[in-house]
Amino acid sequence: MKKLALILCLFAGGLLLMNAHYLPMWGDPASPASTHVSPYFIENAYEHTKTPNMVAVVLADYRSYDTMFEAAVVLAAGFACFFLLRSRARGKKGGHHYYRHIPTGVTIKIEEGGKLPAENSKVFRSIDALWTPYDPIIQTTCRCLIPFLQIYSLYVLAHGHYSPGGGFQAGVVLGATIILLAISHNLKTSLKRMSERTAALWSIIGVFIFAGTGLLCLLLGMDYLNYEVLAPLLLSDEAMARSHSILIVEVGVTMAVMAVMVWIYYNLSSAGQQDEGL
Amino acid sequence: MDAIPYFIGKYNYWGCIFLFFLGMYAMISKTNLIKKIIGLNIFQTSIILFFISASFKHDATLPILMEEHKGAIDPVMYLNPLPHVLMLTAIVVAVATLGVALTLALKVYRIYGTLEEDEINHAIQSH
Amino acid sequence: MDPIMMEFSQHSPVLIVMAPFLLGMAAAAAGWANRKWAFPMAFLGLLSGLIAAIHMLIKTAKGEILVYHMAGWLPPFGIAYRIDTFSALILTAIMAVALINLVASRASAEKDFTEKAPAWYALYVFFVSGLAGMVATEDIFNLYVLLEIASLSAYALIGMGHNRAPFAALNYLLMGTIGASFYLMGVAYIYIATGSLNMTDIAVILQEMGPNPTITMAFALCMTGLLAKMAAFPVHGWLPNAYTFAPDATTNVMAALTTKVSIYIMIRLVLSLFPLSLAFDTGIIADAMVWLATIGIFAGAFMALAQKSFKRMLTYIVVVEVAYMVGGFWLGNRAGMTGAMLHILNDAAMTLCVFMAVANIRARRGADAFSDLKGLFQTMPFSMGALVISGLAIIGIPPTCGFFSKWYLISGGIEAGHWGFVIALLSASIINAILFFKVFEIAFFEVPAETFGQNSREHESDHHTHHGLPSLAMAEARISMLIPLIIMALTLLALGFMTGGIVNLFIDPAIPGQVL
Amino acid sequence: MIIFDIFIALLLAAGCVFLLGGALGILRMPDFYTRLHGASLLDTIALVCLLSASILYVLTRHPDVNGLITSLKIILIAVFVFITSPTATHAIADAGRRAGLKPWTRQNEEESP
Repeated sequence: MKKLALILCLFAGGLLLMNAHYLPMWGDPASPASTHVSPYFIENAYEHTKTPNMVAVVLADYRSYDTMFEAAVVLAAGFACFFLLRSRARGKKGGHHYYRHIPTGVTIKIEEGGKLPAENSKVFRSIDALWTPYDPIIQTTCRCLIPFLQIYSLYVLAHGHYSPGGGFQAGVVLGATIILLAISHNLKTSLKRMSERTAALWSIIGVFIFAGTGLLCLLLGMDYLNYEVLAPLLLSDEAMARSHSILIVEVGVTMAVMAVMVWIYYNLSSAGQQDEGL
Repeated sequence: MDAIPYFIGKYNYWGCIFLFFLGMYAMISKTNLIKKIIGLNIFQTSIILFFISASFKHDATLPILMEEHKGAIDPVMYLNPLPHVLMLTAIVVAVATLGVALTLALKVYRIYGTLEEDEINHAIQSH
Repeated sequence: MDPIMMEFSQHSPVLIVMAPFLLGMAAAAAGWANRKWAFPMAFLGLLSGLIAAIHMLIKTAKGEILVYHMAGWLPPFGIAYRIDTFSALILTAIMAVALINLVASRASAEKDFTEKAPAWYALYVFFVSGLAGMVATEDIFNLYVLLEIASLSAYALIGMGHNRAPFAALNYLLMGTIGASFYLMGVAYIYIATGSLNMTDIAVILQEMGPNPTITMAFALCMTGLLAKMAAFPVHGWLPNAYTFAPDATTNVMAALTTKVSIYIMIRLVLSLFPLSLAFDTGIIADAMVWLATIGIFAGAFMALAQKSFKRMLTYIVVVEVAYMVGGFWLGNRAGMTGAMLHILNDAAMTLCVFMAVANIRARRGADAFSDLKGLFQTMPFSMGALVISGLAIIGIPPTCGFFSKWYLISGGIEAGHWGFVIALLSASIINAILFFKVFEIAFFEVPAETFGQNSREHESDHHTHHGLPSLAMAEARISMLIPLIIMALTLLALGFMTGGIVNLFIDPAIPGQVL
Repeated sequence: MIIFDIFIALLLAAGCVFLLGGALGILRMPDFYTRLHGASLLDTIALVCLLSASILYVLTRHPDVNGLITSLKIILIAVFVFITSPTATHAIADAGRRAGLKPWTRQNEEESP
């Protein structure tokens, strides 16, 4: 198998490498890729949308349909993780109950009629080995960093029209702050800030903001996602309406990405139980 | 002899194709599932690099319009924005795939207690 | 039609994707409030998709080609949808198959996934809208995104089945991602060579450009990727396990649609993106593909013979059917292509029908090894009746639709002089006949050793044999699973009778004139 | 100006040398903790060198308000790295210790080759 794979890869790779001879030189301004469609974007993006960041314009206007499905892919991944892993079977079977050792977060299952083990018993000694002492360095650092990171992510979102940035990046940074909270404290703390239900609903709402903007354009009589028609609603001319709509759409993307990142982390880190975490 | 400019002029393609098949080889030949998933990521990243390198133009800057150019815009001045957009999508798809792959690997691990493919196959056959 | 409806109906190319997608999200959101609302939402979504598809079918039948510009930007710059007669036909098939299976598998989904059922509905609808988008889109990169959304949902839907399902799903994920990435690499080559992403635009540019090694490489990469996605013979390894261990509700729709849509994409790329001369002029590529398909038919058929469980046997038949279509298309003549394209439609219908019948049996008997099928004609006459019809269709016996597409395929093979392919088709029919009559024999003549309970899995075949046929009590599947199955069985007959119309109206106009 | 340029080049070179050292450390050190030690310290100091080089570059090329703002941003990046990098190292080392990884000593090595 290994040899076969090697031969296959070498053969196909050789074929592709030989063929690379016919590709244009690196950075050639006259290559078809830089002369056919892209000059149109570069020349007209600002005029059409009054937004200097061409990547944002192409992302959220010219090819907004792609971007919407990109958000949908993220949403589908969130659903996939939830669907495959989440289990709530514990604690519902009756008869037994659970004792949670708060400092370590270890949960002990106590069978029907059973008693809690004694203070110095073997069970607790094995739990004590897992106990993590309060770690001031990590917790304090994260507590100081998280607000700044969150503000930064909002900046990345709001300034996406003028500088590198936009919905996906902002969403990832925002999601990272909540994951950071979960890592530095524990899953319970972050679940208290953002429950699973919130994450799920936010991710759906985020994608819905995007898709709904498109649907609104359709209902107002234009093509799907043609923001032009929103001009009277946004109290602006057509170009500015596009600019504003790009922001609206990016807000939706931010919400979706942030919520899905957090949701996937919740499910992956606790193997779907969402009682422990890292 | 312009062999040297030729090789320098296309090194991006060589590199990406090398990474492409490196990732594919890892996916086919490794037996550990996590290593396969790492291979998958290398595989997808190589395509992202390939696309991005196609957007590059010599003497051009990043595709954010500068204040002084707002009147007449010369397309040669700016990089091609389209591959960046496409690859943003591809990156997101790669991340989503990675998430689902890890989820499935976690499920496999919970069922068989191992991530080695041959051990899993052995467990399936002996069952 | 009143003006508002007129206004709205021009949006059907986008509504076919967006209506299911939005209502699928609504189903998931409703699931967090009340689980009961999830099914109606998903149903409504697929129903509106079906209505949009039928609307387009009628429009294209009048000779119109529907083009829709997303966000109002014209094609080389924006994303466009382009729907001709054949894609409208496939879209209708996708939506109808998905809707019927949704109704049929509601009970088993609610039972298997309980509180996660809304997520199942959402993923199911995402999967279907991804497939529909793949068929409708004219943008090669948008195609990749939609391909991934369909695949990601598919991995999740499969991974929730039997204990072995996650491993099978992971293998499918690795193989599927290799396929999708090869396709994306092909897109990169096309983009570098032409600078465009729109199929029609690229086709025009390629016409002007003439032969080009970069495009040949792009062609090879795209085809390799799609072959992996459609489980054509040498790279079919992921399919049997993934489909066998997936939940029945998932297998039904996936076996019926995934591979067929990949084949549709292949046909569309070859016919309307790459120059036809690239695919057929040298004859080497086409010949190689037909021989590959020929070997694939034999390999799949013999593997099917070796299986002990009904569902697993059927998954190998899916591999065989894929090889029919690949081979038929690459014959390169009009009859072969017509056969392949007609077979996409017919195969979607008959695969769904046969898998639904098996799902009914499994729901009643809890297992589907051949020894569990005894006495089924007495206990489940309607399900078995549907199974007989779909079995006849797969074998290719006249009034059913399977016969007609096979007829086209065989006549295409004879016309092209590919006798190997013709022999493969005929022997596959014989092997299919053997397989199905074995099943019918067990189900008709043999009697379960004892009256089965919940788990007839423990029965040994050598307990004791009954002489004569004692009557068994009817234990038919529940009505919500039975009615869709019977509808599908009748559809198989109806499709057979409508073959002439379908070919003339929808398939012929989609094949370019150069193909003789 | 040329003096500044030489200084910038020296700083960049020093940064690269430190980074190289960090990479070598990961490859050559005997155990988890020492590898982490090498990588984290050298990476931080390399980053300081590279960032100060870029600050100098910006200030020499744009000696105005814009340049000043840009260099302030770079200093902010440095502050961020100074806070996060040691914390991350601490967290990783802590996790290693808690997972029961024994630090390397000569005796250790002789016991288990």
